[in-house]
Amino acid sequence: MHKLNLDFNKVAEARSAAKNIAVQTQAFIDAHSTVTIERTIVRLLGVDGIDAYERPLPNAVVEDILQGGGMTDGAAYWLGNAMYTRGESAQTIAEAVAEGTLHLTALPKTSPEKIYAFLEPYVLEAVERIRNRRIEREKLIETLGEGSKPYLYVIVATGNIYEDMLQAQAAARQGADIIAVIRTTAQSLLDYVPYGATTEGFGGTYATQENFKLMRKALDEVGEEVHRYIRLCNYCSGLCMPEIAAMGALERLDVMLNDALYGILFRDINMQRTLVDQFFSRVINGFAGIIINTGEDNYLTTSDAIEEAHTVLASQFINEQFALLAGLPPAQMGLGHAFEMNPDVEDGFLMELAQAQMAREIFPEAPLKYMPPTKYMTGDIFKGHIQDAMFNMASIMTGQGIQLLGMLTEAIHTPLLHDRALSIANAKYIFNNMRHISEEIEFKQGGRVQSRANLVLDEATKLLKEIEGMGIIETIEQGKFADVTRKRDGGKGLEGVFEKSSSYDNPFIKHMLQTEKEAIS
Amino acid sequence: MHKLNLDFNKVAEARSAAKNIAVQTQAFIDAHSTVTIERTIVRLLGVDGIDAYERPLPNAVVEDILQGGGMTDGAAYWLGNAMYTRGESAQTIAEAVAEGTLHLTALPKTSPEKIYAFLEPYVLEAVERIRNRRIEREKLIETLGEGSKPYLYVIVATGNIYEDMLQAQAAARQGADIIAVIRTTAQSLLDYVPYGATTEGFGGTYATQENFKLMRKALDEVGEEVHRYIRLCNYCSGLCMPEIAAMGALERLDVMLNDALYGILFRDINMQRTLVDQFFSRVINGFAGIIINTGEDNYLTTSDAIEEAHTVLASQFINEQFALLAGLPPAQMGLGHAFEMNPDVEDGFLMELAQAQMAREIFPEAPLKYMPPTKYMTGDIFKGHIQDAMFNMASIMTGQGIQLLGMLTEAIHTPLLHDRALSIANAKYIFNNMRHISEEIEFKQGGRVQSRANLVLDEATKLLKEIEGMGIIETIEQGKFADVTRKRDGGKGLEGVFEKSSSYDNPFIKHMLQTEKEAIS
Amino acid sequence: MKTTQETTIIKPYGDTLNDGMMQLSFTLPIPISETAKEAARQLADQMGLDEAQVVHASDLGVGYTFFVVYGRCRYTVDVSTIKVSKVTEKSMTHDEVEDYIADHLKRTITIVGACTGTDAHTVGIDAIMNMKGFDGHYGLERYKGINAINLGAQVPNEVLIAKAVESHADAILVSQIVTQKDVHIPNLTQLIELLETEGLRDKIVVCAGGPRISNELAKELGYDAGFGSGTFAEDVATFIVEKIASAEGASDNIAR
Amino acid sequence: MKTTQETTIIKPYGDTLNDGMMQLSFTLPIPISETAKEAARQLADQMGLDEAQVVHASDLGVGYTFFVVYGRCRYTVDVSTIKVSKVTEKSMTHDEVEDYIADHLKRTITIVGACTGTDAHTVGIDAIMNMKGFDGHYGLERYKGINAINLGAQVPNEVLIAKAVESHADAILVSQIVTQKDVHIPNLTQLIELLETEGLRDKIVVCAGGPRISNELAKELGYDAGFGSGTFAEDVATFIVEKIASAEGASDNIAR
Ligand code: B12
Ligand code: B12
Ligand SMILES: Cc1ncc(COP(=O)(O)O)c(C=O)c1O
Ligand SMILES: Cc1ncc(COP(=O)(O)O)c(C=O)c1O
Repeated sequence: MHKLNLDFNKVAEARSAAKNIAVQTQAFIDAHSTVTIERTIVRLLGVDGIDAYERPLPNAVVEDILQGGGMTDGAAYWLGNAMYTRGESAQTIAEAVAEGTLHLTALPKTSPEKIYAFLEPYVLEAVERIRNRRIEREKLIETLGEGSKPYLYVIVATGNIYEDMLQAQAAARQGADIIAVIRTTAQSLLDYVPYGATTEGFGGTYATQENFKLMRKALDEVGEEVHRYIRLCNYCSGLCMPEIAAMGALERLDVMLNDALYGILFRDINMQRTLVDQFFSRVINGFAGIIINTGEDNYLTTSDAIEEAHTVLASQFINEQFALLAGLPPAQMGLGHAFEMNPDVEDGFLMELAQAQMAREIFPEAPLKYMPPTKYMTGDIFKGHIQDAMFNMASIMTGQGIQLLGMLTEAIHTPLLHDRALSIANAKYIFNNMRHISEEIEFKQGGRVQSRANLVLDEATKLLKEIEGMGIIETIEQGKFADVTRKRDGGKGLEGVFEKSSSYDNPFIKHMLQTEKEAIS
Repeated sequence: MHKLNLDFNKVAEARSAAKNIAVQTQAFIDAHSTVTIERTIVRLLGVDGIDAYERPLPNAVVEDILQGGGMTDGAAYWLGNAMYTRGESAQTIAEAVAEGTLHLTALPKTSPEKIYAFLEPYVLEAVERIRNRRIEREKLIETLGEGSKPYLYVIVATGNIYEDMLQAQAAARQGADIIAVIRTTAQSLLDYVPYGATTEGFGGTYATQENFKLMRKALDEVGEEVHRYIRLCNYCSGLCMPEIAAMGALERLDVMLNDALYGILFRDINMQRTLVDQFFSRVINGFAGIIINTGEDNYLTTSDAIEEAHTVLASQFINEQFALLAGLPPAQMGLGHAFEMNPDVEDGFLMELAQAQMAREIFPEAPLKYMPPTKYMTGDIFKGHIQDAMFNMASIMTGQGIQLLGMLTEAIHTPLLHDRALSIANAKYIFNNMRHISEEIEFKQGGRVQSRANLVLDEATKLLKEIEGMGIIETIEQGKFADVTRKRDGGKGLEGVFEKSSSYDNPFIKHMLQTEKEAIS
Repeated sequence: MKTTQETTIIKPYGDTLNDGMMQLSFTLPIPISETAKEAARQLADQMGLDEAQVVHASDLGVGYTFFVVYGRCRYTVDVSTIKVSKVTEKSMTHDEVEDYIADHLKRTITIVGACTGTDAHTVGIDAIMNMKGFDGHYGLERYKGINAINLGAQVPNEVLIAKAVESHADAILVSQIVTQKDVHIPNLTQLIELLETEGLRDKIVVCAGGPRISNELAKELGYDAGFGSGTFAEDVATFIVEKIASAEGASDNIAR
Repeated sequence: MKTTQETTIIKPYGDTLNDGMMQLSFTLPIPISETAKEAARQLADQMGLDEAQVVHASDLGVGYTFFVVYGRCRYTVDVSTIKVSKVTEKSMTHDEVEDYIADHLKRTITIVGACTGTDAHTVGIDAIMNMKGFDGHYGLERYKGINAINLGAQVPNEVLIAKAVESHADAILVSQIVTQKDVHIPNLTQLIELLETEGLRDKIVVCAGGPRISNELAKELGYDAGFGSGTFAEDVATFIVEKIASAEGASDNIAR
């Protein structure tokens, strides 16, 4: 496994700097909550559905608390207080709130201790439901089996959940192991989660709980047929990270794109908001046995893969530490990186090998998510198909975990049915025909590959130490990642962040974080 | 360079067996000549053109000698005798013979010593012309430069020399280093070489001296423009091996497909005929600085690449020895092999790497000719393009010399203009993006790749020893190569073989063979 | 689950039913330019592609340009009206063919095959005729009741006919792989003409095969049937034995 | 050397002039079968391909079939009749644009740009507007005489217009990269409608760009020009300064 002659003292240094960075940030995170975290709590306590204006009931509940000035005490308290006071279910209360016939902060207040004790069975019920979905997954994998690594990961992106289901089943029959339903372009900026089955997205399909359910069913069906558990992936990035994590946990999703840095840099989401959101979303993902995918690959769509390779590695270290703090074990860390080397560079493939192998050696347990060429793809679909083949070769040569398949039509349109089939055939051919190549090849001592890896590690370590000094927020303000600059108070969603009161409690965290720690100890 | 941990004692054993095989056969070769060898001598002495029935004059001359019963003394003697007697040029005499107004064997005979002495200046003039073409090539390469290895080799095959020229110039501008003009399907069975510029071949274009000249000019032109010497390739296999070698030497061709075994197995040409022909053709090719390409790759179009890999290696050893006996140095031995592994085989690529690397290590100076996937190509052009990419990757990983580019439409039609462009782009991308990979990777001690190579070497050595025992002729009679059985007296062209008389001389051999030996010592 | 297809009238599918998506690639003999791209687009338009997009254009080095185009096809096909001429309804298995010969023909039949003209591709005809067969399907040589004679490659039509006559063949199999510039057409035609001249055409079953040979083409050229890629020995064997049986049903053994 | 093209009427080229060779690939929503292959062939035939050959068919797993087809196109294009609407005859260089502004406009012009609607692809608009530019061509920010304001991604049309008004912009640049299901069309249309409602349309040069934006499309939607893949800052700068100059030629600075 150790082929690069990496300096593992340097790796330890880098990791320790990243840990300090995460721990510093965690202090801020622990002191705050956000509207979507509160909506998540409301959801987990049993609220679902929309009102007459298509507003999700969790939004209605949280807006009511906001308007009543009670936000800092948290939604669990106010909703619990109402349930306790009125002896009604969370859902009934939420419906009344949405109709405007009930204002949560106007009800007589019972002490937080009593309320949280009262809520405990409801909390445990939700926790149990999620645990059961996790166990269900484990059993299915045991009986059905699963594809060999690297898993073949493809996207469906028709905008229509029913077309998506057709495409997804086709892909599974063709050999895909993971189906990701891409979200419609606008969704990550919505401060609510749409409801029901949907058919009108652009460049993707709305992430809704009903869509999750429909797709889960379609994949379970086809999984039975092809005798492989087919994993389902969606996105909990954007303004609703934890809510989507909860929905995914309840509908047995298996993989979630989940990265605050991505939202900050590529969606201009406020950094305070999304760092706080990320923590609870990772707690849920961790507990639900969901593999997260981080977004470092995206950096190379705007920055150069040779110049900025070290920022990818540095970000992976940081994401690892944030994940560990949220109780998410290494086996669920699909750290991202990407094959975005300019195809015209001499020996570019060797640099790519170095990067991929380095990630493999530094994060040995992580199911690394390897992203395909996108930036240098053109309308020349024939060349594009070869670029994707080179990407597949790099992956099998370095033992990656999750292979997000490239499409020959990347520069043209979201994948057509047969584009996906051609991609799967491309990967299957190469993975099978070179199956054990990573066991067979070694890299020359001090050669180009080894030197490149050590250089990138060096630069990443330097960068991490710099960040350790100034903190993640200033680092982003200075544009160190992806050539993108974002301000502490800029971007979308800051208005949804608030400080917790002294009696605030998120009753789910202790169960999920703790159990997870048990699970991995 | 030595990555396979090959048993070089075994290599030496195999090589010595092959040498014995070649030397045994050479005794037979030295005792015989053929009609095409005689026609070659006639050509080199200055005869060209066709008669009123489109019969080439060299054929007219040799037929006349045959009918006159003088064949065993050789055409040099009879033509020289006529020139000496009549004081006319070879061409004038040949024209008279063709018209039927002169019969060479009817002329008064002067002693062979006198005739050969008389011919010496004519012989030297021809030898000089060829030497000059060689020097010309060397100078052009020096001034223009050439592509880096592996050379990109593409075929043109329109059937029309003028379309071929367009396609060839396009290919050179796209990046090709070698242009092979494929011959029309029927030509290898013709016992004469057609004349003049031609426009009506099927699946290829006639090899004629005029076509050679036209294409040479087209490539020299485009070579100036792209600042790369563009090599020209044709075929001296079939019933006219040495004649085509001579024409190629005179028109500065650079590469010639040239392999008796190919003709025997795949064209059902009589083995005695073509083994004898091969010798003189290789003497000419060697002297002219022409790289030969042998046809072992073809074996795998009818036999299995896993089962029969050792027959390819064994045949390469034999071809090497035949070439050395004809004075052709290793640097001109484009020994053939092919990427014909079934793409559905797990780890097939590793076996292919083993084979390609093994050839590289055993024949370190040879510009190995690596043939693309053909047998497992299908109408799925997208998959085909990836198969070709894998082939290119195997080549750059093992340092091959000449890369015959695969076409995505291999299973459909001879290459279209853009098929070739896509192939060249495929190879250029991979060769550049992985340029130094063969310097970077090593193979695991005792791993799959090393074991496979040693196994194949082992089997090849065994086979060579068997052949050493029974001789090449019986080996072919038993169908040991390419699953094809051919009989000693079967196939086409046996009637053109004759035993030399005691005074027979081929006056070119001593000059060409000798000079070559000087050149390489 | 599946978006079902209620009608028999279909269009290409990209990611939505009837979106018509299609990919084209081709070269135009004009230098790369905006005009060239527009020419490519207009060509696609004439071919019935709506919203044709030239997504790639590259110079081929001789003033010609290669294009990749996507667009939405306007045309539809009504599947219910399609008739494909199948050679046989369903091929028998190896065993069934042998039983059929034993039961219906009650004699050994002789089949002579070759790859004719200048064509040297024997793998196809070998796959059909030799013992070993192809992809796990034995060749005709292995069939009880069949005497299979494979003459190999580059066989002149005259030689093939001579052999058929000499061996009293019931059927002739011709393989043609090289089809560039339609080189196979005159060669296939000549065989039929020779057979007709010698009055043999009606007495022998004659089949052609190869990757570019369709049943339609073969029939047009006067053959009894044509067999394309992926044919196995049993396919052609089924056709031959049934054909002989139906002919012999009328007069006993007219194939002599 | 080159087989010259005497006529302006052209056809696709495979390996011989006017052979018409073309490659197609597409999916039909029917299960793989001989009928499906014939349907694919008939479709190609309707599209004007002679001798259409279905060289590949594969099952996509949901009763649909993918095809690769080759054939010879019957249609021709007469190149001499093709008119491509070029945005400008020839783009000026960076220096020339700066000189042009100094000589003809004699003031600093303001250009506001954004990637609008839900589109978050900034790389294209950044390539045009930011200092750094693209492929060695500096962006508008670097131009003397141009005040370039890049609002970035996901900018609502209302915000873009407000900024244009606030900064007295001479020109607006809109980038649209996501075009799936034509999501860009309503968004591009709305911008023009808003500008018209506010009486600003005639006072500002408005350009659109993106890999699927053509000049034709942009004009159809009411823009002054559209710019596709491979555009550089100088291309759009040339258009803008010439447009402003010609407008200002009539009445002084109507762009205010
Ligand atoms: C192997 C091969 C060779 C070998 C042949 C060895 C041999 N002993 O057969 C060698 C290397 C010698 C060779 C040489 C040439 N080849 Co070649 N060759 C091929 C290749 C790679 C595979 C063909 C094959 O074996 N297929 C496998 C068999 C099992 O399939 P099949 O032939 O289709 O047969 C099946 C069916 O069609 C059917 N069938 C076939 N015949 C018959 C007959 C009957 C009666 C029936 C019922 C069924 C039947 O049943 C078979 C089993 O299912 C193809 C490319 C490709 N991948 O297809 C090129 C190809 C056929 N060759 C081609 C050419 C041009 C040549 C040359 C002419 C090139 C040259 N100028 O030097 C030479 C000369 C050959 C000649 N004179 O004919 C072209 C033909 C182009 C065209 N469409 O016209 C091809 C397509 C390659 C290309 N793209 O250029 N070739
Ligand atoms: C980089 C990239 C991203 C990055 C964007 C980062 C960033 N800050 O810009 C990230 C990873 C964030 C991203 C996300 C998504 N992307 Co994206 N992305 C790409 C990618 C790989 C390259 C685009 C690019 O940067 N091109 C380079 C620039 C320089 O070229 P350009 O944009 O064409 O610009 C040039 C010209 O067009 C012109 N130009 C452009 N605008 C303007 C404006 C004016 C006024 C002028 C004069 C000229 C001009 O000048 C520029 C320079 O020459 C393409 C695929 C590809 N290879 O093209 C997909 C692609 C554009 N993305 C796509 C999609 C669907 C998405 C998502 C919606 C997927 C999802 N559902 O999650 C998301 C969401 C984005 C959103 N809300 O808009 C699709 C769009 C499909 C379609 N045709 O509708 C593509 C084609 C990929 C695919 N095949 O699916 N993406
Ligand atoms: C981590 C992460 N989250 C989310 C997304 C998807 O973007 P959106 O926010 O538009 O759903 C991506 C990009 O593919 C990503 O890498
Ligand atoms: C050694 C050799 N000679 C000749 C040929 C060409 O065949 P033909 O004899 O038809 O010209 C080949 C096949 O490509 C070959 O490998």
